[in-house]
Amino acid sequence: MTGGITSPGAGWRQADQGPAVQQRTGRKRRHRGRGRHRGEVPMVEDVEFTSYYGRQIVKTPVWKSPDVPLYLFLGGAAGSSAILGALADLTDRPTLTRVSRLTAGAGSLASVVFLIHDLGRPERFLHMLRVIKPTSPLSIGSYILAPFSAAAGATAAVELLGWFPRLKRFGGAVAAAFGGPLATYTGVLLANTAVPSWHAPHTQLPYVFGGSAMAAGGGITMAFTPVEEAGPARKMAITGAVVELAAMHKVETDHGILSEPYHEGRPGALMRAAQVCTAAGATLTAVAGRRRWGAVASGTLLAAGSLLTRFGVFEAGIASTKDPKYVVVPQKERLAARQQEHADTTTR
Amino acid sequence: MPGLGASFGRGGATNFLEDLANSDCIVIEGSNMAECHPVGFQWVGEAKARGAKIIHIDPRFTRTSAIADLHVPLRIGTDIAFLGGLINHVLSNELYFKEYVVAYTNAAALVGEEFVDSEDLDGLFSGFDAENRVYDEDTWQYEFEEPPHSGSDDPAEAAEQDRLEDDPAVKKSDRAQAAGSGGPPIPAKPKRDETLQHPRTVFQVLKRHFARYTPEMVSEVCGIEPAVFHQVAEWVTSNSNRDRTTAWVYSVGWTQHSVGAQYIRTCSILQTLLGNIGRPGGGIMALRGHASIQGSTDVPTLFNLLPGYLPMPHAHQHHTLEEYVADAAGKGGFWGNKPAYMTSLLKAWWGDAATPENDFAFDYLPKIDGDHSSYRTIADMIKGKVSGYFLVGENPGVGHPNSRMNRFGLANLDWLVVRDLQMIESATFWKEGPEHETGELSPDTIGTEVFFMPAATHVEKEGTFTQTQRLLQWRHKAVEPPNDARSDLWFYFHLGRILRERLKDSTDPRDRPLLDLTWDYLPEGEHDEPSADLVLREINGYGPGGRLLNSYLEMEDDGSTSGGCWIYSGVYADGVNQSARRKPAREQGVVASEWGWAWPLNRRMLYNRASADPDGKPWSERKKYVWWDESAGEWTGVDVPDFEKKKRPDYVPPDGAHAQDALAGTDPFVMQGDGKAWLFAPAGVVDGPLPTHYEPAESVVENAFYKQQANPTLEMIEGPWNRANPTRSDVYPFAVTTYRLTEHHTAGGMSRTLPYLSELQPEFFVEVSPELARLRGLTNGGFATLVSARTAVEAKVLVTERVRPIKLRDGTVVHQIGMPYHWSYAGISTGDAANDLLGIVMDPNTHIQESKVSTCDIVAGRRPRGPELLEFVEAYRRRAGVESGKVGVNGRDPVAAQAGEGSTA
Amino acid sequence: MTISSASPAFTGRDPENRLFGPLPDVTAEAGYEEEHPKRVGFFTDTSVCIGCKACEVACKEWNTLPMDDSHGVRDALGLSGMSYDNTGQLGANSWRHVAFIEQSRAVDLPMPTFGRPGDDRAGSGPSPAVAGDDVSLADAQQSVLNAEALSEYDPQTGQSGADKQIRWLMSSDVCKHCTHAGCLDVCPTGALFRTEYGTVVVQGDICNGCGYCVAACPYGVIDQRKDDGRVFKCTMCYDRLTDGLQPACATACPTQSIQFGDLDELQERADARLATLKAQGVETARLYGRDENDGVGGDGAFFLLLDEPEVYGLPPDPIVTTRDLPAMWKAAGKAAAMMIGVAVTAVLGSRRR
Amino acid sequence: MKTWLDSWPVYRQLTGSDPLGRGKAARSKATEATVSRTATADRVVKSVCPYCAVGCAQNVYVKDEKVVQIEGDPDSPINRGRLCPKGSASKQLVTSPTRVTTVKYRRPFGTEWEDLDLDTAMEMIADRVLEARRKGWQDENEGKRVNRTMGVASLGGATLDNEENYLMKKLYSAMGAIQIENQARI
Repeated sequence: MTGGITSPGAGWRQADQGPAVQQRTGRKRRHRGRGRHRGEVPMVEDVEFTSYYGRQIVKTPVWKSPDVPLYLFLGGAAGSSAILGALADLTDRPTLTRVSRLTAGAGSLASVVFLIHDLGRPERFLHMLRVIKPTSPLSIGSYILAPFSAAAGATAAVELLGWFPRLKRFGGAVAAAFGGPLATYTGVLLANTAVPSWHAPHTQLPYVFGGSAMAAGGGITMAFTPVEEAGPARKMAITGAVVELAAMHKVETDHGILSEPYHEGRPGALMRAAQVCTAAGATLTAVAGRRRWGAVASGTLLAAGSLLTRFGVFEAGIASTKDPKYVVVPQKERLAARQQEHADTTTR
Repeated sequence: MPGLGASFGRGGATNFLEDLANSDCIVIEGSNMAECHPVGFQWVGEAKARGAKIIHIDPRFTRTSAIADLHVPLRIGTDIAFLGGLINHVLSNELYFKEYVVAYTNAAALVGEEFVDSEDLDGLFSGFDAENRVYDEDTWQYEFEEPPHSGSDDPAEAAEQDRLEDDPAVKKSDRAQAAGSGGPPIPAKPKRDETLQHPRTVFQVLKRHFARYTPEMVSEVCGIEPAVFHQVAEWVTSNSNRDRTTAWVYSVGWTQHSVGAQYIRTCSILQTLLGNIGRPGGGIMALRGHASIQGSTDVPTLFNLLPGYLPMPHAHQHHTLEEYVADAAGKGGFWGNKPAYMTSLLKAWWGDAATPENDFAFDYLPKIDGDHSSYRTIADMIKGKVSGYFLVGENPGVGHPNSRMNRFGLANLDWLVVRDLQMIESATFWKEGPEHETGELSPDTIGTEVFFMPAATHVEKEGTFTQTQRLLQWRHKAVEPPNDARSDLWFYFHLGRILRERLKDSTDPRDRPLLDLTWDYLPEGEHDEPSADLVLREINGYGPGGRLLNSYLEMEDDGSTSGGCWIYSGVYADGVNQSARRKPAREQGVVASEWGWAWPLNRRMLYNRASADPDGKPWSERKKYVWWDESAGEWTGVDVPDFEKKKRPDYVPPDGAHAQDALAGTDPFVMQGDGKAWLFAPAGVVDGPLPTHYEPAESVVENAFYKQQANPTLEMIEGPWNRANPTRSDVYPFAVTTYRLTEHHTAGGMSRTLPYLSELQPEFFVEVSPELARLRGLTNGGFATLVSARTAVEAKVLVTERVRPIKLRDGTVVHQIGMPYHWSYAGISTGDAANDLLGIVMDPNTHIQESKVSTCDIVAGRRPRGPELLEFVEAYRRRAGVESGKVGVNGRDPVAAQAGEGSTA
Repeated sequence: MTISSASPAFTGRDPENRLFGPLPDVTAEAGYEEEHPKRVGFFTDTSVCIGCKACEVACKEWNTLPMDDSHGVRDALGLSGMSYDNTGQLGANSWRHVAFIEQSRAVDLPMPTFGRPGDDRAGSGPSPAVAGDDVSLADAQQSVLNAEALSEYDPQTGQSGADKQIRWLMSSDVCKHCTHAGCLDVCPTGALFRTEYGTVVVQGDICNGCGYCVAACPYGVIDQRKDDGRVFKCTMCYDRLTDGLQPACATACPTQSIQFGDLDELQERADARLATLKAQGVETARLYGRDENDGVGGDGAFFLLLDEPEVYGLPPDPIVTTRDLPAMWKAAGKAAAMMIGVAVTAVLGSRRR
Repeated sequence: MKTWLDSWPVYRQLTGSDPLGRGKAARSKATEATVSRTATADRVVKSVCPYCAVGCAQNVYVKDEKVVQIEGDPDSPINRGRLCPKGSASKQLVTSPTRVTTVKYRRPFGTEWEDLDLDTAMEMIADRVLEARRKGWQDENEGKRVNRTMGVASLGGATLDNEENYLMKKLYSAMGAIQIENQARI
């Protein structure tokens, strides 16, 4: 109510009470950036602002949950499985190959289903291939998902039916080629938005998703493969989990106020659960991965951790759209910094 | 409107909207122009961009205030005190435009010796008849130069006429409004003292009358700090002189008061003293609220008027045509031609049946003998005195104050015809509404037969609207109305046709007026639509041989001409529908005279002779408008001169001159008997020759000026459904005002039914200050219940600093509540009806209700439902010592209903 | 020319500012030949806005949009409690949104002093030598500006009484038609496209409702209509433009708060208007979206505001997300390579049985 | 083949001036066929806004005998083509689906509306007017000649034309009805 306005000729205060149910965010906020930008960016001591009746500024994405988090998870798991499958095939690990191919195939088909289901006009899914736009991760993603799911799906089908063994290897290789991009492009998909807490960690999310994909893919294949053949899966799972945890840590700490949604509320709880699952899954893999029950348990934990990470990241972004401070505070800091910079150069 | 009519001779806005751009200062008072006339407001914006000062004087800070340079938050209902303060400031500091005042106003006229001012009678003028609550205007007269003219040479008859003028029945019949075009009649010209020193000059009377309206007094009454008052005074006076002009803009914020006409009078006095009338960027801009309000008084569907502001014949006064036109006989000014106007009207209506032998069928006209205005009629309905009612595009069940009483009226009719576009509340009152909830009305008890007749929209019929600056604009028909929808012209034409067919064999003399009526409008097309064009031609009038008249100056009193509305004569000049002209503005001059047609005679600015000095030269180069061209021997300028084109500025009327010949070359107010603007109104305003501050009928404050609390002549309607809140009652401690929003239109029939407007203001709400919200525990977005002696309504609350409590000098805090009145139960956007809360008290001049101010209580939460609501309101009445408001069946007075009064249907 | 080689999105080399920065001819960049019309836009001068919402209604009438409440819920009604704003936001059903902000401040200074009553400071205006015709009359009246009035001119502010100033800010918001439009960049179907007028429009026959644009708009303009599935936003009345008409909102606006025209001309007009206001002492006035060096390359619809952007619900420093896309693609590529690397290592590092 | 390929925007991207697919290449069939309702209207009719009294001139666009658009007339010196929200909504006023366009009749003590033929309704109203006129007729009141009826009253709104008001006043006066009022009083 008394939150001042930083305009020149101040002294204005908002005269109305605002709607009873909606609280205005006119709070003071101290910037606590501890990231690598510190030192480059002048500290802005107090950022005060008055919002428009506490209304959000950017729109909350209309992407549905669980469709989109599931798509992210399945795409990731399928992508990493496809890579694993192709390599296992080359190194002659038939069971691992088969499990990986089936995982990739099932995952890719399910992810396509979830993606289409999320569309407002599902019957127009093919419009995705109408243009090819490098500026649109979803366009590029479509050109990744389409060949991947075709190849992975066909390979899995052939695997099941036992036809055309040669084609199988080719299909598996094609799927593997698109598997990595499929798993990491989804990080770009989220980051290339105006959603504050997605955009801020835009170089980190691909690693989070890549790591998470390996943890999930490794975990799942490990759980369904005899332990003696599942060595690569375990290794990939553990490495993936470590990458996921490390990258996620940076996401959660590098971005000042924009890291906040990853700690708070429901997304915070999801993230904590994800970390517990992933860390426990990785540890258990190392400790008991060579036992059947251990492989199943740790594989499940890793998959769950990956899934929870996707939900957590998704919801943290959603949350960051709902409070205007996540839009205004960083932008005002940026402006102030630019003005400072300008002042510095002009006084020099 | 009488405020302007009595001051200047015509009831229309003196200037036009576009001319506001030429103002150096614009005061918007009693109007929320940016919200209610947004497109007209562009001209205020234009003036502001050119550097004009914009002042908004209004109890609420509105969208108009936001654009203004200064907002003056005066207490509701105190405009006369504020304007009176300005008048006093102007007079006592010699800031008036001296040459203008001496030459063009009645400042120099002497008032008769018997006149006693309200200053000396504690709020009353001389001549008050306490029993009938009316004034005898005799003592307000001028001291005449010569013995008064009279319609009759016989002194006895003149005395009789005089006596009749003072008959209360005549007074109650709204004579004042007849000053719409042509000032009130005066018998002769007054004596003058051009030095203005004689103590009985209007000027000195005025000075004494307003001496008490000091800045301190203004501060006490209006709640305005003296510094703000001085700021307004400074801006207004420094922008009113030879070189600069100030315009005043008002609307229903002034008219809807028990002293509404006097509000406008006060402004007229001020603007006249400042020399702002008849000059570019000056004047008084009356903003009408609806497409053709101006048209509806020019061609009136009003009980007391005939077209062109000719009065309806009065049973006590006008037995013959001769008696009817008698007051014009000795008269100067254009009213002197009243016989010609009236005879032409009678010829237009009854054609060949109107002959000199039968007094041009004057006796065919029904006569009035009292107040037959809308609210009286509603009261009569409840008493069962009215059988049938036509509602033609009107929704009194929402739009009229005390709409509850209006609904009771409808419930006691035999039959009702509603013509509208949508199913409005006034058509469904018999099955829905608050009284059905409380059990006071039910379909079982309502015998009213209702016909809903679908109407045509503005694009489905042709005809003219007269907008706020007296401009007639012809609308062409775009499409046919759907299904059974028909124009109102179709309805009345065919109703008349059927009635005439039914009666065609009648020998009853009372049917002659119907049978002799000229009623041939050549219906054509698949719906037999009568020709609006022929109606407009009839209004314009014909001369001998069926030639269309070019102007009312061609009208004769011998029956050789006809014309349905003399002031509109000329709309078909040269046989061309002038109102249909649409020459693009960019292809013509600043006045755009070739767009549509304005009455009178396409003059866009009235009294524009006053834009030149007495010698006929412009007051200044910057403000030149109309001037005397000596070489051409005529008046010229950017507009049509509102003056006889060839009358020299130095013309002095010879003795015994009549009509316009009696006006001098320096008399710009050509409709006035003396050609002058009236600072003091010796006639024409029934509640006093000068404006005086009275508190509203329902006020929370004592009148600080006089013992007389409210307008002594205000009109009331008694009945259980119209109980008044006692003045200064603790039970109803807050002042409340009603208004419109940009997003809606009046009673909502044309806006609450439309999605795009409904969503913009979706619910009924009231605006309160944070202080009042704290006092009563109201929350923004929550519900509140407002209670008056009439009923209680609930509304959502907007808490806003734009509404502010007024602190008076004695420490009293007056809380004010703002309440838009658009809502009711039907349509897309709904809510309780604000007008249910209001009672009906009226300005005695106009019979317009005081809906801009009343009192109420406000409490948090929703109102009681069902019969509990009645008990809730009744309990308030008991506490306030108000008579019971309980009603009998269909809203009838419980006692009277017992005695058998009321509808028998 | 291939897409990838032409694409700064992948390479990060963007000398022609196709992703970010000033772009003098955005229309040509979108593939329209030399002969294309000039880029058009809106200049919304909020200092003369009276909050009438004619723009909202005219827009809905022309584009036949559904009724909705202040949260964008279709066919719903309800008082928002936010001053006179019951529209709430821009969205799929509201392409113009008038914001209402009520502010007040105490005035502790005494009222401005003024001259003695009767002082006549007027009459100093130059009189044109020849003043007989209409034009010179208008000129004469226009030429004498009230200098004092101009110095105290403060739009949308009314001194209310002696003690308090109330300011009621009103501003008609609309799609910004950015030079670098996030919605358009991310649209995977080409439903969003840049027109020959330089505006950004959704093609209803193409949109498949993927919703990406909704998340990509830094202003929160575009939104999905739930029951329809597709997204909608201001088209700057593309159809009307093809008939040589102005957009419906600008046509209706009673006070010319919304001005439509060639963007370069509007920018000039806005600069002049700002200079006038600044000269009159309106320190809070600023242009928003006018600067081609801002995060979106300047807006096709820009504003003159009287307070900080966020007070109106606008982002203070929006940046098109695509600016960072090359970095993102790079990261994604590296992360994908990392996955291969990890997998290869894992496979090779595991003993075969 | 060329045409078929050309209808695929990716092909246009690869071959045309819009490689990023953000403009010309992305145009759809519907976009190419865009046409303004104002351009296809059969006629434009000059009218005046029916809401407040400013008197804004309107252009009414008609297509197939339906109103397809109403907007301000830029030629008018008063509104210069501009309209307020109500004026801008006047197409909706005309084309509103909730508009009642057939006669509705409620009989005394009835509980529902009934349908009625327009001609029948006119005849019934004429019957009632004559009866009410007779019932409320006064040759004299308080000894003065008045020749009027108090049985019929009327209240008009201010969107009545001058011509309509004129005919109303003329007919009512001829039938002797005097309680004739208008919104102008309110």
